[in-house]
Amino acid sequence: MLAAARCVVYRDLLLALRRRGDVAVALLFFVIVASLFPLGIGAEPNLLRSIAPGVIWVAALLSSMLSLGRLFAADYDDGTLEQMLLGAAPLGVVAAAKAFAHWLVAGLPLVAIAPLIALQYDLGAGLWGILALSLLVGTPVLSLLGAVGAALTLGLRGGGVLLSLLVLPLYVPVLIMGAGAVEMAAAGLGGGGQLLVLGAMLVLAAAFAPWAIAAALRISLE
Amino acid sequence: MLAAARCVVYRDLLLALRRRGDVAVALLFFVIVASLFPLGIGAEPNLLRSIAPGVIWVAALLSSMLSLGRLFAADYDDGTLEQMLLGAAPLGVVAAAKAFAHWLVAGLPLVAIAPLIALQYDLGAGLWGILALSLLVGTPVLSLLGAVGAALTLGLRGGGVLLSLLVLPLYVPVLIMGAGAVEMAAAGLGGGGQLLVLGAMLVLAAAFAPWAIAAALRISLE
Amino acid sequence: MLEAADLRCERGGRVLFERLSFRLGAGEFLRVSGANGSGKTSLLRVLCGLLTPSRGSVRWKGEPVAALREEYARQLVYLGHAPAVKGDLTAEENLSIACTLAGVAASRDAVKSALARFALPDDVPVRRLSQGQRRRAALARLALSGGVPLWLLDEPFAALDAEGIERLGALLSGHAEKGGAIVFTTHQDPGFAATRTLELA
Amino acid sequence: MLEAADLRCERGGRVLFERLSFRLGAGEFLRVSGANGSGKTSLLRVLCGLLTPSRGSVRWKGEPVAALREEYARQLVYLGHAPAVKGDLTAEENLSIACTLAGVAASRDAVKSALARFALPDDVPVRRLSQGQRRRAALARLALSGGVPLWLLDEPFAALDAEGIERLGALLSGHAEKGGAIVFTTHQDPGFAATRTLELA
Amino acid sequence: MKWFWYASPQTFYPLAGRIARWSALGAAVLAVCGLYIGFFVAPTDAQQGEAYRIIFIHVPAAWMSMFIYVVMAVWSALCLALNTRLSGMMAAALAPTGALFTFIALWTGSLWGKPTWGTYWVWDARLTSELILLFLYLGFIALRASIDDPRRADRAAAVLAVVGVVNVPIIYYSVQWWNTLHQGASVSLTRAPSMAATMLTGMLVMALAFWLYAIAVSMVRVRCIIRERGE
Ligand code: HEM
Ligand SMILES: Nc1ncnc2c1ncn2[C@@H]1O[C@H](COP(=O)(O)OP(=O)(O)OP(=O)(O)O)[C@@H](O)[C@H]1O
Ligand SMILES: Nc1ncnc2c1ncn2[C@@H]1O[C@H](COP(=O)(O)OP(=O)(O)OP(=O)(O)O)[C@@H](O)[C@H]1O
Ligand SMILES: [Mg+2]
Ligand SMILES: [Mg+2]
Repeated sequence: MLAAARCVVYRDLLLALRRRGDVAVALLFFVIVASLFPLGIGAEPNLLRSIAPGVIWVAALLSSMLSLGRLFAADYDDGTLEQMLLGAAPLGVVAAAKAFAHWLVAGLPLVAIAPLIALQYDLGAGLWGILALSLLVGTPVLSLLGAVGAALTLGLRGGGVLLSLLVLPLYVPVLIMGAGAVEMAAAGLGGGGQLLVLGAMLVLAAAFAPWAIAAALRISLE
Repeated sequence: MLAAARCVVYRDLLLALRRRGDVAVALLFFVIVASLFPLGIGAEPNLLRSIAPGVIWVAALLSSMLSLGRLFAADYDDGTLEQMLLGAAPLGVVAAAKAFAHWLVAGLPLVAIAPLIALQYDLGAGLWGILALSLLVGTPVLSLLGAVGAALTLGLRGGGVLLSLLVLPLYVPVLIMGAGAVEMAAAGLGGGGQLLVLGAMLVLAAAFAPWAIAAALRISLE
Repeated sequence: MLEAADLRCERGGRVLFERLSFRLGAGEFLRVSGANGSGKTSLLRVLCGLLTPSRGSVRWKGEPVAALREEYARQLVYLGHAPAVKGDLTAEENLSIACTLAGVAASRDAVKSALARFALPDDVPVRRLSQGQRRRAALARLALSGGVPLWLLDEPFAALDAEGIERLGALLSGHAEKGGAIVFTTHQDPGFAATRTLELA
Repeated sequence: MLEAADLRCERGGRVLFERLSFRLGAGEFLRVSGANGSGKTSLLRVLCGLLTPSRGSVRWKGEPVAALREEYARQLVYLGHAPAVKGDLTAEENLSIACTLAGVAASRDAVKSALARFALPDDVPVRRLSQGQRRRAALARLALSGGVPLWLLDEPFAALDAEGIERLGALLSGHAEKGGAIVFTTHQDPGFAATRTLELA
Repeated sequence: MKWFWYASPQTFYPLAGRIARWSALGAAVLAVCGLYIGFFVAPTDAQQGEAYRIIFIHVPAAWMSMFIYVVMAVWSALCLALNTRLSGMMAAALAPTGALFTFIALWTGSLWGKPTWGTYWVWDARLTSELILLFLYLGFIALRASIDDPRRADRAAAVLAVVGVVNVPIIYYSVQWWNTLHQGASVSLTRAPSMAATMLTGMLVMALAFWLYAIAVSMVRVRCIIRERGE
């Protein structure tokens, strides 16, 4: 069972590496979105500083959402998903492994690059830590919830929109808590409360989402 | 020749309609991105009003860029693109038709919905017109330039990132002019100059991009 | 070993087959034949549990497969129309990953020799292979699945050249001799006698 | 009509064929055969101009096809491994769009009768059809391309049942009799005599 | 058990018809009473003048929008756990009504916002979360609509409804967690109500009318669904 999970993670990382870009695409998208704003809005430092946590979190959320479409689609089209369903390990384990691989490719790099973006927006140095921390705890939740949506919309007409329509309401609490933590910290109020809520969300999502994903995959492959 | 162009536009619209969502995906994405920002940034009306033109234009640009990936990819995978290359009409005509269909699906709806978003951000009523106008002239340029990038990155490893990397620098002038027009108008300075520049960009893109797309497609299909 | 009892399958509002029952013992071949769209693929998917029949049930050693789940999955290999092969990975990577997921132990050497058996290069990404070679990359899994009793193969001979057909035929006969059970569909004459044929109308 | 002069094709660093020359006149069949990965598909793509040969040239009525472009394209039908059929559209929509793009006039009735000839339902999205029916949806274009002289077909018989093979065979013979030229590849025995066979090593 | 007897669509069909008829009648009577109290009995508000009367529609609709989602999620959980046909149909029948109430709450709220806050829309936590509730309903409906096979549609949508239910408490408590422009809860079981008794009566009567309306409409809809599927 563990062997299967490790194998799925390894495979997905290998594929992402082969398609080279795929590792970078989420990252690049994140950087691009975050950098476009100053171009569209103008360069007033105070304005930028006050919108920074929101912009950075929205960019992270979008970049995570965009790579969801391909999370199961390629495996569905070429029959690999059928094989996973007929595999030796329970589908929930495979589902968790795939969500984890998605996070490694689409979530973790954002955490690493976030301080750089914070620098662009001239966020105070003390805030880098809390920004990175909020992303570290929040992005796995995005991957897990997103995978549920991706599994539900597999092979459907209008998969793309449907996916955003389904996933977005689920993402909003994460966004509010994540951006809220940074804003609170910026206002000198700590932000630990929001981080705790994020942590609780992560625990809940990690416990239940894999089974929801598995159920959704079974329904979609019927 | 015209029959072929009409047929391509009809086909792409039909496909978008069948996949139902696809018509709505760009639109929904646009609305979602625009609505996420207040959630992340906070609800202060003055702040929101001052970033509105930038946010709306960045959202339009992203939503146009995202649908580019699929502009040629599906046709490439299932062999339809080969057939278009072997078709009776010059490839440039087909390319122009595809870019036009992309705009109809991914650009035009944004123009229509923009006033609603402007309302949410409490932009003054006089600005709706110029916002919609700037989008009307700007989004076709995005579709044309984007199609060149999509054709060049067809079937490449890491197509996704590459596409954004190639397309983004081309998009930035459109973004600056588009958002600039609205900001100028908001400051009571007209914004007609920016619109004229956008118009010139559109004429140039419409004249040259189709042939660039055709050349890129030939190279990618080799 | 495998038993289908009173199966009925409906797709897109049309009944594909009804009151279909058969038993398959160790060492037996079942060839499913029929015109395009007659329901061969659907039958195979029902047999491996990917599709729920609208009536009847499939049993494995007496127990309904719906209840067995992973246990049943470990007893079978299903190769469908879709090759389940990643274009970006090499044939070797594809094969060893497929084996791990299926719970079949496969050493590196075993993988290499399975590929050699199908005359496949092991270091080229599959997307650079020809149609028939891609098909071979999927089939190579069979060479490592000797220990898995039930093989369900959907048009295994498609896209193969004469020599490939021969090799695959030898592999299938070998499996049946060792007591495996095989269900396959084909439009081409496989060139060796199936124990039984099931004709779908 | 079609002439290949001293063709050489290299792919993935390997020379697939060299010094390949032939002429094909009106009413002639050329069957290209060879093992998996021997370069049949590559040859067909060279012939229709999708792949540039590393040496030599292809001529149509004496002129190199590279110079003719759309003019040459209007004279040929190429059906490759990829079916060029959209899963979301019905067979009818697919066919009429393919004809318009190819510059072949096809009335609604002609389209319907072409589909009937391949026993295809015309109002179901192609993704809901079986493998063989999807293949038929691609082949139906041939029934409307009687006026196009050159047909290049890559494994047209794959996935078809016996009756489908027969219908397609009749269509091909009919085209050759009316003076068309056909190049096709196949692993299966087509059941009718090709005028000539080209064996790739 | 009587419950399992009614869990089969055929037997539920006539019962649903009877429930629909009586609830429709009740809803009509209560709505007339509620509107009468709201528009003629309740006094004009000292600060807001007549505009505040929107409350008689707005608040019950907002309550219903959340409540219906929870009920829908419960049916969906039943559908997944027991695989009964009726529960999927019930969830499907409730969704459009829930979406309607959400829309009404948003619509009346923003109409009310213009005179009181001076704008149709602010990105306040309560308003935004209500908008998200609308998206949840739309997602549920859209997911069902894009799956052709009704059984598959039921179960896929059920997974979504169950996952989405975590949002409801967030909407409900949003006013407490963030200090917002929007009014906090003024009706609670533990404290004495902070509004005039006639206003409260009017609101409760309207809420009851909406309740019965929701029941009637979803029963009619579930009958349609049963007929559509030829059960
Ligand atoms: C689009 C805008 C609005 C939305 C989405 C909205 C949403 C809601 C919701 C969900 C509730 C139920 C809360 C609960 O039961 O605790 C509610 C209650 C209420 N709303 Fe709004 N509202 C909006 C605008 C307004 C405005 C402009 C006012 C008045 C100034 C207002 C006054 C109230 C009041 C008094 C309640 C009752 C609170 C209670 O007694 O529990 N709302 N609204
Ligand atoms: N896109 C590609 N890039 C590089 N090499 C390729 C590519 N496609 C095919 N090849 C190589 O070219 C050779 C010939 O491929 P081709 O598809 O022409 O074979 P084929 O004769 O049609 O085989 P089959 O009977 O399997 O269809 C193969 O050995 C393959 O490795
Ligand atoms: N996903 C689907 N949804 C609805 N109907 C389908 C689907 N797939 C296949 N069908 C229908 O089921 C019937 C049987 O399909 P199936 O794939 O089982 O045929 P087959 O015997 O394998 O044919 P072939 O020889 O062409 O592979 C077809 O007529 C088709 O219309
Ligand atoms: Mg089949
Ligand atoms: Mg080939």
